[in-house]
Amino acid sequence: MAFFEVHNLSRSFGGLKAVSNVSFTVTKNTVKSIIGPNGAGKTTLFNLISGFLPPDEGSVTLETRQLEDLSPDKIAGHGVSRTFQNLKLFHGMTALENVMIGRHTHSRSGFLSGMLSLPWTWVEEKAIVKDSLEVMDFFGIAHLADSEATSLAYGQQRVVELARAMACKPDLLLLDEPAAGLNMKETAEMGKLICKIRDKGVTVLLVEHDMSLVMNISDEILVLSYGEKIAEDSPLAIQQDKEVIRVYLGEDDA
Amino acid sequence: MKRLRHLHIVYMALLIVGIQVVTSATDTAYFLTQLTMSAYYSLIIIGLSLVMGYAGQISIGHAGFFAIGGYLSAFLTTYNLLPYQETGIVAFLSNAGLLVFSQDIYGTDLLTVHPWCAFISAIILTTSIAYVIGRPVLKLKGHYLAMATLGFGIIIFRIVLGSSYFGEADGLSDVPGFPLIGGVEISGNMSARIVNYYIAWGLVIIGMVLLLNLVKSRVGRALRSIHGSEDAAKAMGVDAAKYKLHTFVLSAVFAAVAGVMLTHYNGGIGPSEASVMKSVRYVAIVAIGGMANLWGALIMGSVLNFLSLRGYFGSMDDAVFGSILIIIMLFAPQGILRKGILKDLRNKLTGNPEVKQS
Amino acid sequence: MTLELLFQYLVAGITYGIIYAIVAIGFNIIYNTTGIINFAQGEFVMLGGMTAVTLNTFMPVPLAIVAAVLITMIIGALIEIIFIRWLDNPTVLRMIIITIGLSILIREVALHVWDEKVRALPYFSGTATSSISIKGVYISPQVLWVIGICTLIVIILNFFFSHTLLGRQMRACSSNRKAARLCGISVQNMVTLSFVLSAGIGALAGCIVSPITYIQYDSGTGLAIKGFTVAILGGLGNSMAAVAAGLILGVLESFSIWILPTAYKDAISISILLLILFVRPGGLFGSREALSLKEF
Amino acid sequence: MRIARLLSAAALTLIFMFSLSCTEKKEAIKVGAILAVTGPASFLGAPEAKTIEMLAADLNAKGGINGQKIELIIKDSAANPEKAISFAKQLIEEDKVLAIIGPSTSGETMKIKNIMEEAKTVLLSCAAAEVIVNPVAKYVFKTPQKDSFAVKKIYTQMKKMGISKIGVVVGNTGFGKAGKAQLEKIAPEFGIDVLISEVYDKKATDLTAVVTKVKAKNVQAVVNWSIVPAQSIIVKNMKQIGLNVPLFQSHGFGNIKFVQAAGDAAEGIIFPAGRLLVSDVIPDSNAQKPVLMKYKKDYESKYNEDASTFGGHAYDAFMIFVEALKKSGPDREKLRDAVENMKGFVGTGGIFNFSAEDHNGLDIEAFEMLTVKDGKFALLKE
Repeated sequence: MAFFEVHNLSRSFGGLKAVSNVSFTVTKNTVKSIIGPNGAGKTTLFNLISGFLPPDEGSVTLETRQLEDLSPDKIAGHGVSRTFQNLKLFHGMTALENVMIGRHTHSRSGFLSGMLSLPWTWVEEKAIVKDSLEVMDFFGIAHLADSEATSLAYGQQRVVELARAMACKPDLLLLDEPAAGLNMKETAEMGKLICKIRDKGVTVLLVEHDMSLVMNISDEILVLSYGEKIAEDSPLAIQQDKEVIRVYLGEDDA
Repeated sequence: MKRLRHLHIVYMALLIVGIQVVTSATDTAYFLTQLTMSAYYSLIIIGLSLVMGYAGQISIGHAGFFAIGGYLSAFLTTYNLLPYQETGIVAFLSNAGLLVFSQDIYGTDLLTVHPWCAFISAIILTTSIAYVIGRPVLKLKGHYLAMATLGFGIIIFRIVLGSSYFGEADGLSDVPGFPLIGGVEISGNMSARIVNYYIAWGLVIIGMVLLLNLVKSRVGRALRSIHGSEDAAKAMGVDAAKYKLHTFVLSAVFAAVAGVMLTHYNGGIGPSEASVMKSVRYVAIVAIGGMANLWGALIMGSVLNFLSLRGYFGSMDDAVFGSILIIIMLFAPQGILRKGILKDLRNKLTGNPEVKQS
Repeated sequence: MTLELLFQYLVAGITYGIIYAIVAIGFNIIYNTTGIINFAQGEFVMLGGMTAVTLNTFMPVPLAIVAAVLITMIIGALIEIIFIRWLDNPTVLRMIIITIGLSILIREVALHVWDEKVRALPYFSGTATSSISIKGVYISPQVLWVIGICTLIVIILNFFFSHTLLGRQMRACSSNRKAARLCGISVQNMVTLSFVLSAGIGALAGCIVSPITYIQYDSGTGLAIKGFTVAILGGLGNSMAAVAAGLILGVLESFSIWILPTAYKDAISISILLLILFVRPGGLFGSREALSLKEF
Repeated sequence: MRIARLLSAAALTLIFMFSLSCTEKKEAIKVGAILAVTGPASFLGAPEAKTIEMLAADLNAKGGINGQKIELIIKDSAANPEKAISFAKQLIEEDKVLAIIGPSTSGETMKIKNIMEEAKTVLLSCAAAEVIVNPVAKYVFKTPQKDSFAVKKIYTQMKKMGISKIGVVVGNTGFGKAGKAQLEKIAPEFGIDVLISEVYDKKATDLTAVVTKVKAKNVQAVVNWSIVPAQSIIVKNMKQIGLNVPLFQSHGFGNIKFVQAAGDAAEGIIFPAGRLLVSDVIPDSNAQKPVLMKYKKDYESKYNEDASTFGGHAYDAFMIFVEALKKSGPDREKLRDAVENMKGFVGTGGIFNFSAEDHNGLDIEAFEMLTVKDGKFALLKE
């Protein structure tokens, strides 16, 4: 059985089929990219996987766990973490606090213990800070810990969001256009970071427009067009695929 | 952080003691009466501050929870069960020691529920209602949420105003004192004023410590993250619906405790405590103190309620609250008790563009 | 229960309902151009009624009503210009609190300008007791006035929004503010206009219902809550749905009295609202999809 | 640190306020009043406050009592019990008032009853409910006539008219609540059946549905126990739906403007009332006539609005206080005794004869049965 499997996933809005009958698998410890023209249904697919939209039909399986009927927070609890296309950092919180939220699923202090400030929560809190700083260090942003997250430079915010998602210690990481808005140098950095993440043993599912990034780091590529899967292969093979060139590269000369 | 947090509590305790000493020394201890009452109102307000500031939810129905607590406790401790003394359930309760015999000032014999028992019932009822109401209500957003909470408040108001058990327009009177350990009780007797002042503010300190701890804890962080970006919080595994609900229930319990205690202190409760205007007033005070600012809410809650109860606003009471509400929301939507307020105002006056505000 | 009684309740319900609907339409006009729920809407109704009664002491009723409506419209415009116009992208919470504050303030000002006494305009035709009897069902002529004028308002508004340039411009603001601005529509003026319009409608409602219901400095709050209930019930922003929802609520309230003590009338209508909100968060006639598209 | 600074600022403000309130004047006799001048019961509190302000000013202009001026401290409770409690304590302890007039509503009065007893200070309530003086609390008095007398007057009249099946409708105020209780309690004594009793919102704007419900019960008469505007709306709605049975109103009825506004609808309404409303038609021989005429004239010329029964309650409370004070001097205990032993005091509500058992002091003769005739109040002809 595959590490992560999407089977026959469909979702329509009104009459429009945003995602129709998409199936694919991801092998553990690889980077898989999803590409396709604007409006192909990539973000919808991400929202279906991460539980922000309920699918009309189909299934999503991570190892043995069925995810398709769960709410986003439950899915996160099962080891699927994600970032957002247009940054969603928590305003009014420092970068460190943002990353600390990533440790949420791995800690358990609740209302009562929090209000009473029970001693074991202090230990837990210390551990959360330590773990978060470690993750930030891993991404080279430990020095930004006490800055307010939303006032950082755009590129830095992207990395903070990445760190936050990684603090969850996910099995599967969904990255929604992590290079959007980054310059070439920052994009290259981002590519390195993603490889570093994969090397840590995390499986990555990536939606991205930047072809150089996609071709560089992907182990496999899935191509969507009008909600349907039209190809799924290695980067080299995809570059040669006639159908892909026709619907994607040929029409979208960005 | 931690030491600082507790240092503030120590300052507050010193201030509380200081006021008592000064007033007693200058023979103005009567000020403590209104300070005690405003302490209980502050308890609701810090609870509401948690809901509005940290969970980002508006509630224009919090007076309803105060009224549920106050009215249920008042009803149970004044409703005379003597005629039903022989019936099964009353006899059972009586044997279980949950009822008390007493006499009112005219010498009539009364058999009523013990205040502690009434208190616990009130808290249980409030918690259940807050859960049942909160679950669907908190799914709503914006104006719909405002309307739903407002509607809840009106329903409670109508029930206490319409039901003869709750005294209709007259409310309930002759509520006995609330016995604590060692013969001390919460009551409006002038002789017990200083003790009651300390009880009330003691409760506020406890409430404040609990909430400050909560805000700094994992839960507080999760709440702020929901406020910051609900989607991202969910993606990080924060069960936003649950956290909102629990916060709502927690603040309802704060309101109910305040309701029960103030009712015992005042010796009665009337429908005005459940009115929409009261709920609006609580929202106003939280807004003035600064939404996510427990200290601001506490200070504004005690000062404004104190002034109002003293009658300093005369017939302009509501008008004062209305004006403050508008002025604060227009010029300082983050509240006035916070860092950088002066700078912001200066910027406003000199026409500098506003620095990013949420 | 006889058929006559049934119809008598129905007439009472329609009277309530149409009054609620007209207040709800006031809410919707402002909501559509701004996304704001103006909690002070009920105060426009009160101001209209109170001003007309005062003016009526030295001018005939029709003139007093016209003048009162105009005065209230000016007040509506002033409120928008002073309190709303210059706010830069305020949050919903902030707007709710500001308009609640306005509502309190207007009410208190009214208390000190006038006093706590109850006022009313004279009946437009006939006297307080005259009634038209149709097969044992009695209807006051003023009720016919109310129904007639309210229907007229709805028709005129419909025409205004769908067939006049100004109306279309206002609608454009509601569907897409940015696009409207790009087309050269002054969004800010449209917002002011929406306040003027809804103040005028509120004031007119205040004038025509005052002979039946009387008017007092704090009449606005109750009406606003009912109007708001109806607006939400119909789905915010949908005026025709508001009329339908108003009638439904009015009739339900009226029949609830038949079964339950009147003291709980408001509690019942609001419980109905809450239940409907829980099942259909977008209101009776609003769609879920539309709700999710609205930005909060 | 910021919070520490704020807290200390708050402390300074408080201390400043304490020192302000410490500088108080002496000499004048202080009397407090807790009235619902604004808020939902302002129809009671506003005329009450105006009345006692007028009386106190008059009294002081004439040199006060025994050479001492009266200092009147009016607190607006807006009908909030918690404020009434706060104000009562304030007035008693800080202002050290000799007595308190008010509150306007029964709910507030009941809340501060125990406080007055504890502080041994006289309360002259302007609220109607009988529970205020029954059972008797040592320091608590009230001036409005008892509801039970009003009810008995109405039922006596009904017996004369041969009415035995009635419907009762009341507003959801303390006044309406008390009236409903008495109407239901006393009905059996007179052999009257209350077929239906309904409570409606005091702010109700249209009562058609309520009267329709009553009509369905085939009653012979309707009793309405409420305040403005509902008491006028009900008149119109009854006629509008063709419920043509006699309408009895409470003693809270009696704003002539609404009678005029209601036009023919008001014709024939029967209601018990103190004599204030018909002061110009009662015979000159009546002992109350000069008092009523003077109060009415003074009030109407000063405030340019009709005098009401409610203002009359405050008039009685204030004048009873003055009368007792003349005898007792400024001493709370003696003042209480003076009020309790007062006999034959002529007020607007009737002739007060207080005793240790009766802290209201009025009897059923305080009421006249009135009716509306040609748009005016008139004594009901036997």
